[in-house]
Amino acid sequence: MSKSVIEITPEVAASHGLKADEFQRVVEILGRNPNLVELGIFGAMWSEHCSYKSSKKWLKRLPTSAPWVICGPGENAGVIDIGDGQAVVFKMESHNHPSFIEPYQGAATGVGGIMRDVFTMGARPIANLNALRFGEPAHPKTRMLVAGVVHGIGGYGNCVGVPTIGGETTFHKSYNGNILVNAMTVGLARADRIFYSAAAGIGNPVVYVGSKTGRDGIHGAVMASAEFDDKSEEKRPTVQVGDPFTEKLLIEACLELMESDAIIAIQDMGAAGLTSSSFEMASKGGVGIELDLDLVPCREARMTAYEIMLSESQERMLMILKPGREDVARQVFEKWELDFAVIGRVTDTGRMILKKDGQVAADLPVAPLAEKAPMYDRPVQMTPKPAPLGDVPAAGDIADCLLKLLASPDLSKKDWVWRQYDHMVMADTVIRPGGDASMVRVHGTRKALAVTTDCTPRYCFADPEEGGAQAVAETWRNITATGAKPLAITDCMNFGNPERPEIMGQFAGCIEGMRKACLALDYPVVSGNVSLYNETNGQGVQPTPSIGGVGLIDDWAKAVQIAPKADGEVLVLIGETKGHLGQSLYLRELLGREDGPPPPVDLSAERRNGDFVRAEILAGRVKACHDVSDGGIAVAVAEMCLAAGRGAEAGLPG
Amino acid sequence: MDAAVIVFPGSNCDRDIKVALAQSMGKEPHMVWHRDADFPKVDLIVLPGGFSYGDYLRCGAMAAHSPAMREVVARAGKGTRVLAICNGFQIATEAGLLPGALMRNAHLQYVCSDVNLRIETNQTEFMAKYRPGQVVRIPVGHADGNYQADEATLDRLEGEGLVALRYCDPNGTISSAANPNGAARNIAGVYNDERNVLGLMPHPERLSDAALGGTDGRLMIDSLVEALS
Amino acid sequence: MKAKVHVALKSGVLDPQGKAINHALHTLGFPAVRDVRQGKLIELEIDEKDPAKARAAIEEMCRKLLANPVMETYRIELVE
Amino acid sequence: MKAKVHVALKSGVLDPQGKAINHALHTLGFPAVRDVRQGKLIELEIDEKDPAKARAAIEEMCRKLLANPVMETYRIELVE
Repeated sequence: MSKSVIEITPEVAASHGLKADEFQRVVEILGRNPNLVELGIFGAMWSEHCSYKSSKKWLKRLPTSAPWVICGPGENAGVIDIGDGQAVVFKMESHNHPSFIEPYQGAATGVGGIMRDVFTMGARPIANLNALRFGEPAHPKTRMLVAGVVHGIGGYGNCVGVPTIGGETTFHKSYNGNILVNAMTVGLARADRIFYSAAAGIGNPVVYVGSKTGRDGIHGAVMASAEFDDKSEEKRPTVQVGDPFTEKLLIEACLELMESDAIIAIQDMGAAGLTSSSFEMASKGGVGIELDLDLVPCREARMTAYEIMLSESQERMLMILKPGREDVARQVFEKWELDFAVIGRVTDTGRMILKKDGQVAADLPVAPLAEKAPMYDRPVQMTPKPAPLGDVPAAGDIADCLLKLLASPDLSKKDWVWRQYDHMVMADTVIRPGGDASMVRVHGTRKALAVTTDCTPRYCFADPEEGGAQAVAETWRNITATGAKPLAITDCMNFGNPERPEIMGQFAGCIEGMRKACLALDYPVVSGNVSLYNETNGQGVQPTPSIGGVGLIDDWAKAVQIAPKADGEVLVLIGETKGHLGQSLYLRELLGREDGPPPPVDLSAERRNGDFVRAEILAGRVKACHDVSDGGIAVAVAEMCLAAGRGAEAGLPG
Repeated sequence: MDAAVIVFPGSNCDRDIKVALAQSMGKEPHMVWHRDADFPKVDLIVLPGGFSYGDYLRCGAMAAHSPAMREVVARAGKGTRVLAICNGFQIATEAGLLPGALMRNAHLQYVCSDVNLRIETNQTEFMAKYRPGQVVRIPVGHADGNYQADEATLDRLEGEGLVALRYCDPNGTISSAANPNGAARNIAGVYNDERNVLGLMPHPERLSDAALGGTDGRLMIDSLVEALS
Repeated sequence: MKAKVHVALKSGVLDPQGKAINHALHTLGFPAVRDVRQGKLIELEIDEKDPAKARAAIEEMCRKLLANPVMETYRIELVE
Repeated sequence: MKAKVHVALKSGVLDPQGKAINHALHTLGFPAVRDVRQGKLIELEIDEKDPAKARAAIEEMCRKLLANPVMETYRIELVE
């Protein structure tokens, strides 16, 4: 090793996110101390972000199968069958910490990263959504963070040419020091042409494509799992910069090469860049990989093996090609003016061997790194059920209350946000943003996909189990409200520090609620992401299990939106109204209270009412449909009228 | 009738205009890669919307130098019709096909929404199916649609009836409230002197299918296809 | 040889970015600021020792690509 | 007093625009060009005679608005 060999001590290990016992496990696996490159690799692969070590135990409880599921969690994205030989590939992922430090680039690279997870499986991205949580509007940083994040999402998504058609934006003080930016991408693929990441074929070439490697984002994976404190402002230089123009070229080049049979396996370089992609491809394929880092296209001079392996430069993919197909592939990437380099081979040693300047920079067994990754069964302290609300004084004249509610940050119209997103490119958007679920046609067919993201964090904070069930049920209801049949979900689990039992209690509770709703609604989880340590100075964000739902309608012309079409149409309320005010926006926005239990979720009623409403829509008897959620009936009717520019008369029965 | 769509690295709306053209023409236009200068002889060339070269440096600055663009300028000089939509309009001004320049929107934000447009003249192949002064609803989607030129050029464009359409409110009044990007005199599209090249910021291909909420954009495409068939 | 190319909007041409920055600076408490104009500064390296040849090449780059003659002017500064 | 503020990306930070311009210049027949970086040059007028006070005020404008500390550096040039 050219530079002085750094003595690997527990402190150096800790700076890579490895606790003392975890470092001990590394030494046992290797039978010696790791060098700095090896330590960096273990630190990244065993970070919370890549290994799910605190959450895997609970994630296993989520239902992941249904007749229409082609591929569930474990690959780059989930895959469902929509008939006629077509499949829909989708996933959601978080970029919370980078977006707090540099909102534009943090959000932009979040959009770029989730799109790569989808087209790496052979799907053309056809819709993007974003679930955003900000601090209070009055907080000094909020305005700048909102502007930066929205410009970043638009700046990247619009340039790549994928319509940004849905999502949500809410505000609460618990996000003042730790905003949430969850990006979701939905793609369309041939069901018989899905690409996976398991490396195979001893001797096959390992190929690097896309942008050159720089020093951006080093420690990105580790940072994502590092708690924020006020000193985190100094971690500035680690933020990555996105190049949406190169991403557009990468999409076209990859999809063009995927028309041929040259690719055996492919994966995008996400968190921990070349490290996680090469290791995951090797461990899934049960093979070894040998890389010569001198062949990696670099943007900066004299990059070390450590920097090359942990760099999180954007817009890069790793592929295993069939032997002899390198030139065919090179031509495609050169047409699209992208870097292309064969940087190694698949081997049968079951080991990852990295060479740099003619020397072995790292020599690690692949299997133990994946199989012996630490798995924690962290202590759990379940959230106590909240006390009943009791009587609530009227907050004044109902009309005045309604106006205040509609003007509150969470319920105010978000046109200012999605007008900055190109939501019409690809000319298939049949339901534009602003309704319950947005809808894009399956190009060239009458079919269409309804997509939405939902979560009510205040419910999850008060009662994680009810909140988790409600988040899943609301996506199911929003998709149903368009006439589409909900098929499957992805999730982005944003929680505080898992080393605190009450946070693990929130996580476990939300998972239980999600499980019940998925089972009751035949609505499996096919992909997802976990983002922990969303906490500042020991104060966690409200538990936010963002749910991304996808549904299908066979004929887009049958779909309905929230806007009534003509005077004289009759407003019909489906479902029982129990006047529940616990954790309501009425309580919070008008009375400044955040107490009481969230509304209980009756999953059988949810399913019964939903199936009835969907049938009525498909029979053509419904002109408009809107789900009743935040703010209750009055807000729901008001939103329908605003969407149509009409009035409505509604009264209490009897 | 035959048409060609030039595809630049970063073009996003090439497929959208191909679908809209095929709807009217009954056959597909040629999709021409920006490096190919010798594409078939056609009656209509379309420069599509998108972010050619990422809109880096200036929108359309780099695309204007593509081999295909040199051929487009040559053929336009000999009368071939050119429809330059959004990024295509920016490329056309950078390539000298049309006067003026498209600057950053006055409010500095990207804007994607339907806008009302007043058809200034229907005495061209591009607009034959509209009535003069007709108000149509067509979407825009851009961050740099703020058309500017020196006063003399603006006066000449208006004087010689070379302004194709302007942003207006639903009943056709030209107002600053109806202007989505600060464009001089609410100009949304202009012709070259010979009226065989039209550059406009709105996307007709985004509202030429009832599924998407309207068909006002289709009339422009049908006008062209009919006139050139 | 290093070079800097300053591309600025011709005076009189609308500068949306400059106007927005001017306004933002006022709201941030800098009333004494006016006439804010934003241009581009392109730095590059050129393998050419002879300054005259370097300047001529960069001149041509500006005419062809780096500046839009309709609304921009450019100034070249050679470094070293 | 006139002033110029040059805002540039920190070295090592990816410059997608510079990369694309560099590539375009090569295709336009300028192979000798490398390391193209695009930054901003903000020109402004400030009603302040004392250069030290003017520089201090502009320094603060850069910290608060004109430069993004995460990714950019700035250099102030006062012009009499």
